[in-house]
Amino acid sequence: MVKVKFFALLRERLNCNEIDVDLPAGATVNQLREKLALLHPDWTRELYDQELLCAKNYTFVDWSEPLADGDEVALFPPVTGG
Amino acid sequence: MVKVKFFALLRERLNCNEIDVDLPAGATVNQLREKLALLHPDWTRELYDQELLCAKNYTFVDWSEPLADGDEVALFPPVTGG
Amino acid sequence: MSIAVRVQHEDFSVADEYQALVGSSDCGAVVTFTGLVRELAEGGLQALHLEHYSGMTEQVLEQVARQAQQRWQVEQLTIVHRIGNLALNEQIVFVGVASPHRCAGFEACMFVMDFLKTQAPFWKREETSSGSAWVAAKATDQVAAERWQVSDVSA
Amino acid sequence: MSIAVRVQHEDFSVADEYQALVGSSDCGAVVTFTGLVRELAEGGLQALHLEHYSGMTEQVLEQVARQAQQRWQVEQLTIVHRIGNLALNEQIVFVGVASPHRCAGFEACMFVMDFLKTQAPFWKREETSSGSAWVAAKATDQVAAERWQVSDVSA
Repeated sequence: MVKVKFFALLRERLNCNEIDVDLPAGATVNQLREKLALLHPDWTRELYDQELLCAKNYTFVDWSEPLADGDEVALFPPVTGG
Repeated sequence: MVKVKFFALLRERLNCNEIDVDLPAGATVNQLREKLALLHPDWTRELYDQELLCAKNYTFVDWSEPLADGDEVALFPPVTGG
Repeated sequence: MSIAVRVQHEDFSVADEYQALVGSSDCGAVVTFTGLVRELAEGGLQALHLEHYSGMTEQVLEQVARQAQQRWQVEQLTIVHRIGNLALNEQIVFVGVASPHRCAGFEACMFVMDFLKTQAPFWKREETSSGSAWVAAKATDQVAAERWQVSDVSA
Repeated sequence: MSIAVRVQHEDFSVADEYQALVGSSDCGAVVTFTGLVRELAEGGLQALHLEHYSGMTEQVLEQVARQAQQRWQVEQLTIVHRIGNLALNEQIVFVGVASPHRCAGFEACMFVMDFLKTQAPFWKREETSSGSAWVAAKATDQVAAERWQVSDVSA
């Protein structure tokens, strides 16, 4: 089980703060995204936004990053703080 | 008549804060320096220090700058504020 | 060498942050940056809302601060960033650096701001008279961060 | 757009200077630099004496400030420099810039400090346990000023 969090514009568009997803062992963030798009076809466009960033356990990662049970994944648009 | 002011290490070495010098019309700062060295031969070494800076009426100038009656000239070592 | 990172709803005092920086011994140069809520070019800004990713934000800011301390001679580095609702002219962010030399202080402070802008998970939403909109990321911020040629702040 | 230049014996308050800078409307970025009396590498500093050329100093500082305002978008620029006897850890100089953008603020502040260091007629004398000596100008300050490629601040 992986916890997925959404932030800012993405959170608003999906109307979802966070969701738990079951994944096979060794699945990547990209495979997590595929599963999310299967579960929620209406999320597909937002999930495949070219600018989307992802983090695993508070650290930026690539879409090819492998996931393990208990990981926290976050998907969000480019940051705009400061 | 031109007023000449000295600052910092130069002022201490010459043991002089300021001095009035009579100069022919159109004399340059360099000619002022020559006259000072004539009047005070023991100042020669300090007056010809390569790093010495000069200002006329509160503005940095070259040694070739012409002087007029009433000008204020300042001679000083490189600045070290801030 | 010490780092202070805070993410908070409350306002901060630049005076207090400055005093904490100079309290660290023997720093000849203190550089501070403070970012404030600006009016929009087109006017009409009523408030700014700042969302963040609790946990990751603090970690990224600490990593950026540590990287600055590795690259430059920095005795004390403070980062304070506010979250929640902010009104026009309120303070948003403070970065303060105490260093033995002014160039190190300026560069470390700019570095932290450039990476904070592009790497720290904060998002701004502007509330105006005509509605609410998330702020778009600026290409100029990306360019500013790239000049430091550090490919990954999480390294 | 406004400039404030002061040369004074009295200490200054960074808190007050910061408030004056943000008091100018619509500045999104405030950058401050404060220089303080540092201990020497070899130790033993008892005091610093700062001499200046009254009249010229103020004029040069105002010229530097005006040049910064011509080169960068700056709403308010403050320069405060102390003269006389200063003890260890006392404040020497403050440069503060309020600007719509952080890069302009940082660059204007660095520019002012680099030119102040090489062009403003101040001279430091260090009093140590082994005597008193005038501080030598640093080549690194000259290099820092030259990167702005402005040949003459009095232009």
